[in-house]
Amino acid sequence: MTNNLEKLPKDSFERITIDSTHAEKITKPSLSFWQDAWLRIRKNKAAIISMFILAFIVIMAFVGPYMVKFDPQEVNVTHANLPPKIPGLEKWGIADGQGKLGTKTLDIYEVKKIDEYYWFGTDSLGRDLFSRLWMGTRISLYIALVAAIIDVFIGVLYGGISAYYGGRTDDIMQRIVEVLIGIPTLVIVILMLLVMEPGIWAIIIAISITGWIGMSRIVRGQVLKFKNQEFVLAAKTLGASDSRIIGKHLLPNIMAIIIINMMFTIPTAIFFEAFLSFIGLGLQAPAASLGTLINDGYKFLEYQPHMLFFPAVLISLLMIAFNLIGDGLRDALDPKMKD
Amino acid sequence: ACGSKDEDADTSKDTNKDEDKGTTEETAGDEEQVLNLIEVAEIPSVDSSIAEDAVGFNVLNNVMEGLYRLDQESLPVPAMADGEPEISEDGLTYTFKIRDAQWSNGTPVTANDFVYAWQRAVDPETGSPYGPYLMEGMVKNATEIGDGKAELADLGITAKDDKTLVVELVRPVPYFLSLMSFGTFYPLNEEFVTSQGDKYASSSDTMIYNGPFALSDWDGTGGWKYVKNDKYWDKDTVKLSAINVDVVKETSTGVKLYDQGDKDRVVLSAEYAMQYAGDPEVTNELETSVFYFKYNQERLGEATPLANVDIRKAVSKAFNKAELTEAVLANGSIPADFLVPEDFTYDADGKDFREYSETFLEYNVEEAQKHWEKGLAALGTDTVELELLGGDSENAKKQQEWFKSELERNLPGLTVNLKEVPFAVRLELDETGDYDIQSAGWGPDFQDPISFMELFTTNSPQNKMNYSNPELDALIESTKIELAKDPVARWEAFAKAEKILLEEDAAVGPTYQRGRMALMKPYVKGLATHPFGGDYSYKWTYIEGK
Amino acid sequence: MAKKLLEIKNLKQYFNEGKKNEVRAVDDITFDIYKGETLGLVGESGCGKSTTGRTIIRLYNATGGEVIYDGIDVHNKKSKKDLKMFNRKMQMIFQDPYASLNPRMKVLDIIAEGLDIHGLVKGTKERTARVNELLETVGLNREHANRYPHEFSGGQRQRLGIARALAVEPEFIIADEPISALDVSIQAQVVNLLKELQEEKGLTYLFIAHDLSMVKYISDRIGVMYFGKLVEIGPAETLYTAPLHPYTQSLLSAIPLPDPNYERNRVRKGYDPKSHKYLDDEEVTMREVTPGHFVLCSQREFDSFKKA
Amino acid sequence: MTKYITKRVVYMFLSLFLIASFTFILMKLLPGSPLASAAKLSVEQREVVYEKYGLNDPIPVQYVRYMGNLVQGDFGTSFQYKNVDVSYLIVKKLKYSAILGAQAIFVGTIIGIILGMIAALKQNTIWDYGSTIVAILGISIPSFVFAALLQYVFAVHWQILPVGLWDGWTSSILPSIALAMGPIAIAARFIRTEMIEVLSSDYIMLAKAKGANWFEIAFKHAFRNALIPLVTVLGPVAAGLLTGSLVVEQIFAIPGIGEQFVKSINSNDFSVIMGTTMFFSVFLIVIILIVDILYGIIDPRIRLAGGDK
Amino acid sequence: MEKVIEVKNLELSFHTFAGEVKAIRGVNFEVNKGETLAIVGESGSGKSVTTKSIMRLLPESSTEFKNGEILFGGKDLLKISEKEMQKVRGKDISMIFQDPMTSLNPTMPIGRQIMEPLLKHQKLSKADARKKSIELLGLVGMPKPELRMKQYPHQFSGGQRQRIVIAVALACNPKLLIADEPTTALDVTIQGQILELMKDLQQKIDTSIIFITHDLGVVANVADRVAVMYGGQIVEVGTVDEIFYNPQHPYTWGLLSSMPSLDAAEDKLYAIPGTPPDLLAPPKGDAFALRSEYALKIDLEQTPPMFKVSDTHYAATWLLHPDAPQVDPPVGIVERMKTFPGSRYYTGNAGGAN
Ligand SMILES: Nc1ncnc2c1ncn2[C@@H]1O[C@H](COP(=O)(O)OP(=O)(O)OP(=O)(O)O)[C@@H](O)[C@H]1O
Ligand SMILES: Nc1ncnc2c1ncn2[C@@H]1O[C@H](COP(=O)(O)OP(=O)(O)OP(=O)(O)O)[C@@H](O)[C@H]1O
Ligand SMILES: [Mg+2]
Ligand SMILES: [Mg+2]
Repeated sequence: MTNNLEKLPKDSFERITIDSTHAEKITKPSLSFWQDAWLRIRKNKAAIISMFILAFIVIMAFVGPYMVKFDPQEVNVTHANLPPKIPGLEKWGIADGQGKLGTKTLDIYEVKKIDEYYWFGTDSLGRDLFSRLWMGTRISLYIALVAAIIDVFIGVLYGGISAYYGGRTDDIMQRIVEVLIGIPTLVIVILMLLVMEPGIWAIIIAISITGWIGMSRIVRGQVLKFKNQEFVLAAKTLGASDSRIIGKHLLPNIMAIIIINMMFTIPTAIFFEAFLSFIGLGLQAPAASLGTLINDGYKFLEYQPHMLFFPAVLISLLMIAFNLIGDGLRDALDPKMKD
Repeated sequence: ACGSKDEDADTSKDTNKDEDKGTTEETAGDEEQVLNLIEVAEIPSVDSSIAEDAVGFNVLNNVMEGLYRLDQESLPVPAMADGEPEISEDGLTYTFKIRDAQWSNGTPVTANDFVYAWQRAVDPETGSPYGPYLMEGMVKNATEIGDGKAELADLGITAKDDKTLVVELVRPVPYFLSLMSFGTFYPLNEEFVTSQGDKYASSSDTMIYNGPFALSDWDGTGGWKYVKNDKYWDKDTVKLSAINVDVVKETSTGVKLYDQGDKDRVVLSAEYAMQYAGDPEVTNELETSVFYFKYNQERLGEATPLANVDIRKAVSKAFNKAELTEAVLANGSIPADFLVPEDFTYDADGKDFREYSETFLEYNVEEAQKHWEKGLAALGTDTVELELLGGDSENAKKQQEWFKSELERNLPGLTVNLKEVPFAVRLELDETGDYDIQSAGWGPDFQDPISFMELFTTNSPQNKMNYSNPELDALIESTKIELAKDPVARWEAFAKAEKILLEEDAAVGPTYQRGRMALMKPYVKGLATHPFGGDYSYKWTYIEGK
Repeated sequence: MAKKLLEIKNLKQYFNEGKKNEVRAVDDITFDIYKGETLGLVGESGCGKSTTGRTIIRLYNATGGEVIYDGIDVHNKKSKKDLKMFNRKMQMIFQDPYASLNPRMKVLDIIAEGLDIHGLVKGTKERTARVNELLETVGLNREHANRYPHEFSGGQRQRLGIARALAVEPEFIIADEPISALDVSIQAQVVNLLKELQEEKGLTYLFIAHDLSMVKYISDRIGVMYFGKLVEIGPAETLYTAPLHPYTQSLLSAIPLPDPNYERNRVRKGYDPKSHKYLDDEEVTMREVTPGHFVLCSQREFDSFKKA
Repeated sequence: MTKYITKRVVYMFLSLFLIASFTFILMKLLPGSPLASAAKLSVEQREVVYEKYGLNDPIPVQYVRYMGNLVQGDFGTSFQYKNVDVSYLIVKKLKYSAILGAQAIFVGTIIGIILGMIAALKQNTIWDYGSTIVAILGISIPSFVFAALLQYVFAVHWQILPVGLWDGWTSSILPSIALAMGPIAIAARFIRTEMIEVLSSDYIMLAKAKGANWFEIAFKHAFRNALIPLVTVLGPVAAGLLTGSLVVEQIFAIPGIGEQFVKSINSNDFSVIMGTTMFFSVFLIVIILIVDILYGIIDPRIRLAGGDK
Repeated sequence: MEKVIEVKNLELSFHTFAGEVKAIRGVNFEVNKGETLAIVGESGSGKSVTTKSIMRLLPESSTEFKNGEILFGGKDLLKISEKEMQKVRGKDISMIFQDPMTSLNPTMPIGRQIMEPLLKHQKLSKADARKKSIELLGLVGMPKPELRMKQYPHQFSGGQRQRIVIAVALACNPKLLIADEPTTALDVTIQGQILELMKDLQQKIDTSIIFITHDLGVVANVADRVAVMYGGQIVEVGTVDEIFYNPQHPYTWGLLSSMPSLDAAEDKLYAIPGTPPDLLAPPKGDAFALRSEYALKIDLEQTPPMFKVSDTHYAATWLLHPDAPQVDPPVGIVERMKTFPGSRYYTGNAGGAN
């Protein structure tokens, strides 16, 4: 390197003083934690697409049933087991009302002389599956919410307390969990049948009995990891109470893993609801949920695949969206991912 | 038993024969006589004193034999009995001669085997569910033994000698001989049974058989096999050398196994019945189970709207039974406008009981609505909410949802709440009378209208719906004593009772008589089905044209 | 001499006591801290420095011994109120500036935590005002209050930790390697701040580090730990100029200096605990060689120190 | 170590005792009778039969008697299958379930791990999304749907595998695959998360600096370190799978314990319910214990820390 | 002198959620055979990124090489394939990481970790690799090496672990050894031992070393030449004596002034005010100007070029421009300069470089 520089104006070399506090400035704009997280998640394309999908599903869950002229609960056995038929698409050879009857494939609508279009077909009682699907989605979303809340309120709290206090408390609490998973759920659920009206409360209580155990185990592991971190010790030296430490220091830090784990709880809860409905404790017939629709549908796989196809696709979409949002959220909330 | 059924079977046979001929010509004649079947449940017990369910009785029917056996037409014919018994004047004493027959281990079947079996069945120590149930109030001293007031030896059955058996009854029982084909009354070889102790009938090796087949490859759970019993007295009639049975609970799996030729017969559930409706391999069988609504008139101490007879009538008439059987059940069931089923009991001339009686509570929306308005007026309301209690099987649910929709459509102001629970829970709710309407059914244990007509007498364990009509009680009582020996008058009394129960009181609302639709390979011939006891006899079955 | 603020008597902290993997992290150490002074504590990594600090502040329950603060045994406190009072008087600054701040809390809330717990302020306005004041004390500005810890550099974070400790107006601060994880120029920032605060507020420090040059700069007295034991303690100057215990000597000989000429000629002294050649019946205890200068030694060694 | 295991075993018996007690009591509260024909019988007739089975005794008496027998290893005889020993029944049916479960866990974990690895190594690429979606399908669609699908495709359409029934190993392929979907999902998700974490650690960087290729990095270095959380969650899942799955067994007509258990509850066969519950609980608790011991084998640091974790 | 590696005009950025981090903004240096180049600079100045880019260890997805080349043995390391790179890593160039606690795989016995590069690059048989590993462990001063081969990292102390990492790095007698803060996490006694060890080994196998640290004491101990980094650039480079006794850049002054001296009892330590520049939006001109007492107007406008001080000594500060005003460095620095013959404060006294 040489000192061969073009002449610079003399006055460039005047000395200046710089306020040193100026140097403490952080140039980034001040954002709240959530604003920050939002900025990050916005860059995650998969999460954003998932949010749109989720929003679409949620909206459809409310308006879907009213988009067709059929009542989701109205039985019309002469229209039973119709394959999907959608105006416009039928020319393309999909959703054209073709279905299997024994070994033959033919246009069932024609055979039965039906003029209406059932977009997603009908079930074995002739109920319109399009409106049932969205009605079911509404209920399943509701169950998902309930399961999530229970997960958080019971699972997180239980796991948190067990790990935080450790020692004997932990021993006892973990034994209780062992006992709880040991007792067959079905027995408990049947007993509940005797004392409870079927319905949403029964579902909530049934999920509350064991639905949270997975979460509590995960949370316990995480709290064990975090409880000796220095920032927790710091709070302790300040005299922070246990509830303060758990609520303000531990929980916010294990949020990510809670979110991930919730993604496992939700489908489990959705199918648990279907199971409850099956034995009569869940929703009252003729209400439907994604779980019950799938339960009903898988038996007809060969002849009426549409009965399984639509709810299965929907629940998968729902879960994929949930998970990708969860992944996005996790990345966004992770301090390590910050520059 | 019934003409229509046979016709169906025949036509299907014919059409298939033509198709199959070409391919099977060479092997025709000496086909392997092996049948492959599916059962929907495992065998709980084949101890004839302990057995209590359909599978158990079906197996017993094929591996054991009582004094009588149901033939291909489901008529009782002498089996272990050597010819017709001698019946005393008062109809209370039966003297049977025992045929020369052997157990599968070679010991002869004797009158003592029956005495032992009956005593064992009625002995409280045995814990037999059917022994006391069937014998009490029929066989001499059975009730007293149950109450601990008599010795086992006092039971009204004695072996005069090895080949002579005397049975004493407390009342004349018109259907006694058909009852002798029922599992609980089969003989048991005392020596063998006691030598096995607790292990008796816990596997195919701890039993001996006197029926057309012997059980094999059965260790208490899972599938099993029947093999031809070479010691059977009528072994020449038996053509099958073996029957393989596997337990398959999913119909869809059963159908797939059938389609692939692994199985020769599969019973179809509604959805498959619909798919296979026109299939030549489908067989239709009418069962003797009847389903009905039980109307609870007083729920937990409070009168329900169903205490009003018009409401009951309205509900009973407000649903389209034909649609139910054709579109919802679609398995060969028929609408039931009666309680005692069709194709179940016949008089001496072969006339069905249904010809003695009428039909009641037919589907009729107009009438239903008239009753409904009348009932509502009497109750002083225009909305009624009723709970419909039913089972939680796929099929039951579908029906209930259809009922709800149908009833609510036809009876303005009615709301039906469905409650679908497992069987045990339903029984519990039935027991405590905690329901409004219950979807229930009954399958008979013996071939007589009384097995149905007795259900809703005031003290019947099946009543549990706070219904009581002394007139009905009296009529039923009379058929047991005064009319016992007059078949015609007796059946007329049943017909009258049925009219009271259904038409006057509408105490229950019949829905349908169950049918069974099965796929069966055309080369399976001579399978006999029965209205009670064991569902099938394989004694006459053979393979031809495979 | 000034008044004793803290007396540590025969403090012991064993982990997994009685098990095969028992660790005697702190093994019977005794020393005093005087009001207004800085006691430096040095020693090799893992020798029990942090454990000593943490046990003093009751993050661990001592296996044995006493910690007497202002005449009261800290480990015998019972009532919640007493404990809270004690938590206010004694505070700690942690080793790792990254791990010791909750990444999901705003600076405002981190610093105000002590205020909230002890109810030292009323209303949000006063709370914010006090936090701003504290931020300025540690050389940051009010604009930083709404930030999250990850937005700060290591030195700034360590200052946040200090502000948090100062919030409850403690008398005594345990600084557990507050500078080890920082680079030189930032180390200087933090050390300067601690010194200023000490002058302003008359604070007392227990300053834990393994770097003798910084410790010597900040401390009045220095204690040297080796394997759970205190091996030497004395005035900073004395310890530096006339180290007696061979481990202290080894430590001193290893301090790197930013002077290539010196480094080229440095001779390092090793330390082997076996070199003491203690006999079985010899009693090895702390003995005062010159006033205020204690060494862990046997009588034989003590005599030779005296002679020298 | 032995001390730790002894402690855990003592706890296990405590837990088992509690499970047995609660289950017993709850079961006694269950409606219905273990006798199928009970509904047909009159009250007096029922009394007679109940007497024989000791069902008329007060519940505490029945409880003490049952627990007494249990301690002696006597699970009693089944009510559904008269004269069949519960332990015999369970062992026989468990065999099928355990074979399916073990295969499912084995195959599922391996596939899941591979998916998770791919996702982690190719984070935020199409590979990652693909494997994530496969994993999510595994948890969002119940195994019985896969079962029906597999049966249709492989047994009916292509006819290369049996439709159902237990007839040797080939019969176990489809149900095992159906059951494996859950473990695949779990393994894939957890391995992905953990691998991402591990891959950013210093020792992986060092391995790279040593010139290791991606395969060595993924399998020699990262894998073992990413295994712990998976082992934690997979433990109970394994216990669940080994002890049977109702619907899948039913679809493939496999006489497993899962299906048996539900049937026992529905028919109130309490000795079988109790027996199965006990078996399941022992399985579960032992697996949790094994998981804890596995920690130490996977990660030698934990071994040293012993019970203090 | 033979150049082992030459980094030319290296410029690279990371793409993060927050935006583009311009971590390296034009770095030039070379290392000669057998010498030790120390890179100093504060946290975040780009020391590690520079060395990791030599090893190509930066995350592929987020790293963008904008410019420059890294010449090693005639090849540009930035252009060769990943396969070829794997042959270079561990064999020709090896690396020691900052934290001995985390840089060993906790679930693998250390023996295997040392053997790995031997098996891979030298194609030794297992037995030979084992023998060589034991030898290496002995070389780095591990007592009873055979016994310790089977142990796991957690069974070693921090110092011992760092020795193992060094053994790994030396396994294939690399031409270049990069040590990224190898002693920062260790206490002084152990740090001393490790430094001695590295120097010993360097003499035995004649490797070149890039030694990264922010501890000037360590630099003084190990380095032949020193490069000072600030804000993603090298701001001063020279022989160890030039940097310690004749520093030219205000940042180097600041660094040297912050160290407390053991003999003199200062009242207050010198601390460089402020924080390092935000590399998301690097300041215009001289990155250090905002924190410097010696800032010139031009510092805020134009990045200073490297001014030559001597053949071996260059510094990037406008203060070296002929038009710049003469400034007096802090007292401590002047004190140092007095001992250096080439300096304008040289007093000719003894104690300088000889
Ligand atoms: N919770 C614990 N359980 C078991 N051992 C522990 C625990 N905490 C610390 N130790 C052990 O106690 C010893 C002293 O640890 P301590 O953290 O006090 O060392 P230190 O002097 O602060 O070291 P450093 O300079 O690395 O911070 C170490 O051997 C450590 O492994
Ligand atoms: N993978 C990455 N993604 C984004 N930014 C990174 C990444 N790695 C390093 N950086 C940024 O590049 C800059 C230089 O980092 P580098 O690690 O080289 O600093 P350093 O000089 O080694 O500091 P230290 O002394 O703390 O190790 C820092 O601002 C850092 O945040
Ligand atoms: Mg420490
Ligand atoms: Mg670095």
